[in-house]
Amino acid sequence: MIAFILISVLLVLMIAAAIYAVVQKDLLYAVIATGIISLVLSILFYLLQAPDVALTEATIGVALTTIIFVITIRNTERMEVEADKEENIKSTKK
Amino acid sequence: MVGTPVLFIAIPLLAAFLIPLFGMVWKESVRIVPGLVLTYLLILAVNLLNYVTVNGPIVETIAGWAPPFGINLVFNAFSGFLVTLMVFMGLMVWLYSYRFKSNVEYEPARKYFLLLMMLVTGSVGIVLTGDIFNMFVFIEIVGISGYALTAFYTGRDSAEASFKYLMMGSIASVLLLLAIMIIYSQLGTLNMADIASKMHLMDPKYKIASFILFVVALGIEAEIFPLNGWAPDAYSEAPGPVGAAFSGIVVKGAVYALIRFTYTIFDLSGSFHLILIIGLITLVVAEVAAIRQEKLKRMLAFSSIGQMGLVLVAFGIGTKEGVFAALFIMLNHAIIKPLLFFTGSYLVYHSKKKKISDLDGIGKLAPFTSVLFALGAFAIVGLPPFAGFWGKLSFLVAAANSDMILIIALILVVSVIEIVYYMRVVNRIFFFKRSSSLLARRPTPNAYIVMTVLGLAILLIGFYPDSVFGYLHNAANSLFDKSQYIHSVLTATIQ
Amino acid sequence: MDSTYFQYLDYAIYGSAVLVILIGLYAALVKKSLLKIVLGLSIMEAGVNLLFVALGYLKGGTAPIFSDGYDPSQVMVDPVPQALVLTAIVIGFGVTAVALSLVIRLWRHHHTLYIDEIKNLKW
Amino acid sequence: MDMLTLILVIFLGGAIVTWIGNKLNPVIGDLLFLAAVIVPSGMFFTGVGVDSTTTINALGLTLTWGLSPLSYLFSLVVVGLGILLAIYSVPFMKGNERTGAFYFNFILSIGSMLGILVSKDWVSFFIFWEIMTWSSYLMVIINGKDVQKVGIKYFVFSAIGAYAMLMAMVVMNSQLGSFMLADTFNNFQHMSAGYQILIPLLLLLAFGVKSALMPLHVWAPGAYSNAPMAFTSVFSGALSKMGIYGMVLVMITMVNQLPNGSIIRDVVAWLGGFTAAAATLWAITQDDGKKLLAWSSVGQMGYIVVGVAIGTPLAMLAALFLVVVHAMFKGSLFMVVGAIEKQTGTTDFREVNGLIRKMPWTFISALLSIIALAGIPPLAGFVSKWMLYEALIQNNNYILVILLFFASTAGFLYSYKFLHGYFLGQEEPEWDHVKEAPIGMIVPMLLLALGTFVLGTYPQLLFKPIDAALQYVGYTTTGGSLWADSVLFSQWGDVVMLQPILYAIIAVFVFFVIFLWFKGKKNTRYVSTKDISTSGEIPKEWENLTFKVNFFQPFERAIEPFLKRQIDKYYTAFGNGLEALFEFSRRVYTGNGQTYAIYAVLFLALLLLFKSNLFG
Amino acid sequence: MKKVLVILLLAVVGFYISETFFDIGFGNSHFVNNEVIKPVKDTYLQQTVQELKVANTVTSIVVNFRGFDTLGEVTVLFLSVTALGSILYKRRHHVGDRSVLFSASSIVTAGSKLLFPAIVLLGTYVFIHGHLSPGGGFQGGVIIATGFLLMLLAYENYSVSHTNLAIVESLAGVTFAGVGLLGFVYGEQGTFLENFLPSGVLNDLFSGGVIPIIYIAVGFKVAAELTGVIYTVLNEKGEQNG
Repeated sequence: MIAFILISVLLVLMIAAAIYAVVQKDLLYAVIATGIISLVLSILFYLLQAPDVALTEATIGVALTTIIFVITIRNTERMEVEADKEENIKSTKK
Repeated sequence: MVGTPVLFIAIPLLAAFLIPLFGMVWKESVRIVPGLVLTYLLILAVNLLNYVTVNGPIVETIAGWAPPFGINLVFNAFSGFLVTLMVFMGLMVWLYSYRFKSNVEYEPARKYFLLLMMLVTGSVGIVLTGDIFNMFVFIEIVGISGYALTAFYTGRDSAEASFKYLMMGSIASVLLLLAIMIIYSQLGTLNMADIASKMHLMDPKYKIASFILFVVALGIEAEIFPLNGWAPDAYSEAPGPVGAAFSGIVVKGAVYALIRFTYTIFDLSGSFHLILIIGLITLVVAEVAAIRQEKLKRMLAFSSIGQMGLVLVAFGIGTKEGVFAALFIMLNHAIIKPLLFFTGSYLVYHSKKKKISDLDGIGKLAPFTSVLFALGAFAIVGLPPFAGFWGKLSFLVAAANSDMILIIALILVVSVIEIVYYMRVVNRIFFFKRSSSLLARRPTPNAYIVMTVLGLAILLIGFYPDSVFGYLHNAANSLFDKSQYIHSVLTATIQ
Repeated sequence: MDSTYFQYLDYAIYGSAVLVILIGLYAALVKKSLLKIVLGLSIMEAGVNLLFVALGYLKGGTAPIFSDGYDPSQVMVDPVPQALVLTAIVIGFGVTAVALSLVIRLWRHHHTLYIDEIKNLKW
Repeated sequence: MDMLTLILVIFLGGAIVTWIGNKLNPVIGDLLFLAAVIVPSGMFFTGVGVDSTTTINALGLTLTWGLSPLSYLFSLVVVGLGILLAIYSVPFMKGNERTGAFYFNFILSIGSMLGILVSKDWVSFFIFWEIMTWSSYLMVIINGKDVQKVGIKYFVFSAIGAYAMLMAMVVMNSQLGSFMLADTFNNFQHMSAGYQILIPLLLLLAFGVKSALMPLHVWAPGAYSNAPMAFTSVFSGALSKMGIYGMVLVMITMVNQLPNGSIIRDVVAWLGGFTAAAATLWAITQDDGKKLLAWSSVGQMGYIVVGVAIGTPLAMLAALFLVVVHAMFKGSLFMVVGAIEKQTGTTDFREVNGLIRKMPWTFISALLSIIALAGIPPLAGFVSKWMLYEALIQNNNYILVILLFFASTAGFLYSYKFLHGYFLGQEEPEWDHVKEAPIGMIVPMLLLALGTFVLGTYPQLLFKPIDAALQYVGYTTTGGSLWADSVLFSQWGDVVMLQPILYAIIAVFVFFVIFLWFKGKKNTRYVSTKDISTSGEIPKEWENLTFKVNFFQPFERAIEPFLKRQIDKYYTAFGNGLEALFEFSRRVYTGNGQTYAIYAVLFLALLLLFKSNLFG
Repeated sequence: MKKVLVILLLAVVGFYISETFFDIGFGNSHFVNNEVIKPVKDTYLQQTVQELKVANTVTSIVVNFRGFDTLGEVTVLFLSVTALGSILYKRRHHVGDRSVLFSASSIVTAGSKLLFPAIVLLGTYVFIHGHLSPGGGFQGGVIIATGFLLMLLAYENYSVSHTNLAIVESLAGVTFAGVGLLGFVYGEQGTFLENFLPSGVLNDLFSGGVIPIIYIAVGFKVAAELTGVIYTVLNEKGEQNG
């Protein structure tokens, strides 16, 4: 019962994080949301009796993927360029 | 027996891990060691192929667990033929790109040859493995090496091409995983032969779903029409030798996987027609796109996509003759298209835009390269007495014997298109006034060797097709009888 | 645990996993920023992993670790999908790293991440 | 290794060796070239009997080579022309930078023609056919003159023809399980009805392209006039005859077995007649010798096709006779043009005239060949044409006769234009330096020209091979009196009593020559033919006002409306439309990676949606 | 427009995929001790303990049954490091232009200096006990890599020598492949990657034959490779925009 509710909450959280990651214009937040997905995912793996996978996902998904995304954002640009904002493109192109 | 098939994977990996250490000792070794490895693999492949033609297929088990528990490698006449072809082409590509660019420093050179070797190894693994998830791993190996090699030249738009390739590749791997999941969830095994033997237990619904996923996933690698947008960019932006490697080696692996799934693993009725239709669409669209290209390498890329479409059509015929023809076309394509890429990338070496119009009258400046390019062009459009003709003839005979008159007509019309664009290039090379001031670069000695070898191979197969007849025939047979494959794998004892 | 609720669990997990895959795919297909595309691809892989692990789950099964001897009565979840997912995760990370490096290269070259701007190779 | 293989191998190897030798040293190249053509040709005549066959295994197929009487007749033409042209082209190609390539392709095309003639199965037939095609293609574009237009047009048409043949042969193989010519001909009846119509049509398409039948002729004029003249002789003399060879086979062995093959015969015959007439009209309007001869050879092929299509013994006799004779006089004529081009640098009627005293021998051979071409007795053209008319009349195709007769009458016009354009008329000072062509070029053309003379006088020289050939393809002729049903010649019996006429003709001819000579000698006052100041206006200096511009002006004005609609335009429009379509359709490759990904998902979705249709 | 199309397509694909998977149900329960299909997992579960004396079945599968996959997987990481190197290669690479995510306060630096050994220790523990407890080479390797990541982030001029990384990586890889090749020689069946050492007793640290050795090699390799990845990306200073 508890486990069921917990799992459902986690699933909802995961989907919400995924949607947020897709719609969010600020890529940094989007990446953080992806990290949250991985976190939730590792908890789910643990609940699904897969501790090895949980550990791997926790380390790789949460830590490493997020950090290299952050570094990349740091090296490129933080805001997502919108299709309709042409002047935005111009400004980035310079 | 002189060796076991697993050496095809183990030796290159060992070398790959060792190369950085060697490089610290002697810098030149990072260029040479891959060549040595490939040479060894070629010798091994030829020996094993001859062994197999006599004593039947070799099934190698790994980690001492007999199939279906352990992963196994299958080296029979079919996979052996492809492996020999791939390793040979890999060696050629290595030899050609040895000192291709003189000004490349140590680090890029090391990475280039490492990735090239792993590209060959991954393709060989795709062909050899008998386990679908293992095949997925090898496909990923090929993929990553491919992305890196495509983006090798900084400066050009190579990163863009590589990114497209990567997008498609990631989608392909996801679909592949889904398909593997479905099969595992139904049959509880990942071994191809085991799956094939249990396929009748599987509900058609899952069968169809997983087959569709496989077709799309592998079709992305095999460049079938709606999925091959990445291919021309990758071919044309990668270094010349790598383009040759793609068309000569990588695509062969993907097509092998597709064919293995269609012929051996699944037993769906409509699958052959699906392959046939896909191949036709691919062929027509690719040739139509090729005739309007301004860049030489893009034209070659589209033409090679079209050739693979022709191969799929031949496989889709579904008869033994069809398989024979398909293998023959694969062989020709694997020999001729690299030659075209090699010579072409020397012809357009100095021109920035790599336009075809830069080739006007270059035949005087670079006679050797131009003549070999023309030889390749004549061969690929299937003019006798060169290699391409026999493949086309056997294909047409196979198609006619299964009463596909309209398909024959379509194929022939398409080959007229092919003739037009290749001949336009040849005319420009030899019979036009030299317009642009660009010079042609003299090939390096090893490039001379490679081109000569390939040209001689074209002539040999053209004048004496029986030299390869036996191998192709055995390969076709071994692909065709499914029960023998299953039996040989499942009853494999540790040799 | 009583199975009255758990009979819906697999639908819930499968459904949400597929949903995550689709969301990631959507991001990869529609979003214009290269980083968003790579993000979408990795989200997609996450969904696939969840799907695969859930496939191996057995109701009331325990983790496939025999701390004390082997007894066939013990219900274990299927270890094979876990092993495969382990591999898949690592491979996915490798691909993501390459993709991000390509993004950096493209940024160097074009100084934008807007994918419609990056169309030098066409037709 | 037996004789045939040896010969073909020598041809092939000789081509390469000659190419290399020419790269080393031109003289060596020339010697090797002559050797590589003459030696195997000699071996062919001495060593190869009609009944000798040899088989080669390739890819599970057996390639069978052997000689049949019919192919022997054609191989006479090929080898004879080959040797003479080889001798001719050594001086012709002297100093040309592409001599090596020329020799290579020349030898290859001669060898491949022999190969076609000796191949008894479709596979080797097709192989040699393709080799002939691409070697002649390289020959056409060897001068680098409008390569992309003429060359590609020639190759595309040849490819269409060749692939039609390929399709026909694989279909026959699937139906009858054999690639042998003989089997496919004998078991033709066993094929299903649809294929019995399809296959002859495909083959006729294939051979019609090579023999420049009217709707498929558009490649011919450009190709003939672009190739070096030394090769154009082979091209129009021998190479296009391969189409006739195939057409004879198809007509006799397949169309005869069809229930209503007569329809096909009539259609082809009409096409041939139309070709003859239209090409002649075109030839009249040309101002360039090459183009004129090119069109005229298209017309002559039309005559031959008519003969083959009618298919009565007399018609076949006429056709085969014309095959040989046309090879001779048209070969000689192209050589003449080649000589003129070599000596003066141009072949335009409006540029050169009055060469009769500069190049008398060239003139004589041109004269003889032109007379033969026009079909005036006693030269050989007359015999064949006459027999053709008679055959048509006996077959009651009166309209066709009228058409052909009109064509050959119009043929006089361009014959005269040719003769006058180059040799007669006033001598220009700018051509004073012109010398007679070297002996190596004179001898072959004179030989051929005299050959037409001899054959016209003693036609029965040709009867033995033609008789054998006709018997081979199934005509029962009694010991050589082939023209029993010819009204005129049957009066004369087998040995033609032409000698009296002959002597008279020779006398007239000699007188004519001498007359021309002296007439040419005493020209009183030099008037340049190029500035005829018209009344009032002064022509600009670049306006070429020689009377040879619009030589037959009224006539041309008469046939203007016909000339306007040429099939070539329609083909070009079709090709451009296709290219535009391709250009449009390749836009699916938008450079955007996302679009490709969407394609992938779309493909997946489609497969999933229609999976029930796909997999039952 | 495009969005609508894509959503439609995704709806179709999603419908079919979820339909397929909903029918499968959890734990592919339809072949729990199914005699017709005889899934391989039963054998795995059995043999792991009885033959290999390894507690963690996942480990035994990853390292022994499907060790070939793992070899390929390690190769994939290796290749991606190489790929990063070649993709981000710059002619002149002046040191110190590392991109700084944040200027680390003294607390962070001190803390990370404290934390670093602990993290490395934890990682080592994880991959040494891979065959007994959850976790193993990958997890341990990644943990160690995160330790290096911490240092790299905390100290702007903290640098890992590429040479050392390469050496560790190569040695680990060679160990893996070499142990595999030794299987040819010493394994009683003479196959690649075969377990040729005595299996020992269950739950013992030195049990499971070659599995711990391979997994330790994998641990080192993964650690080195991931550190290499981070280091390469981190040293890549693109132009900041704005």
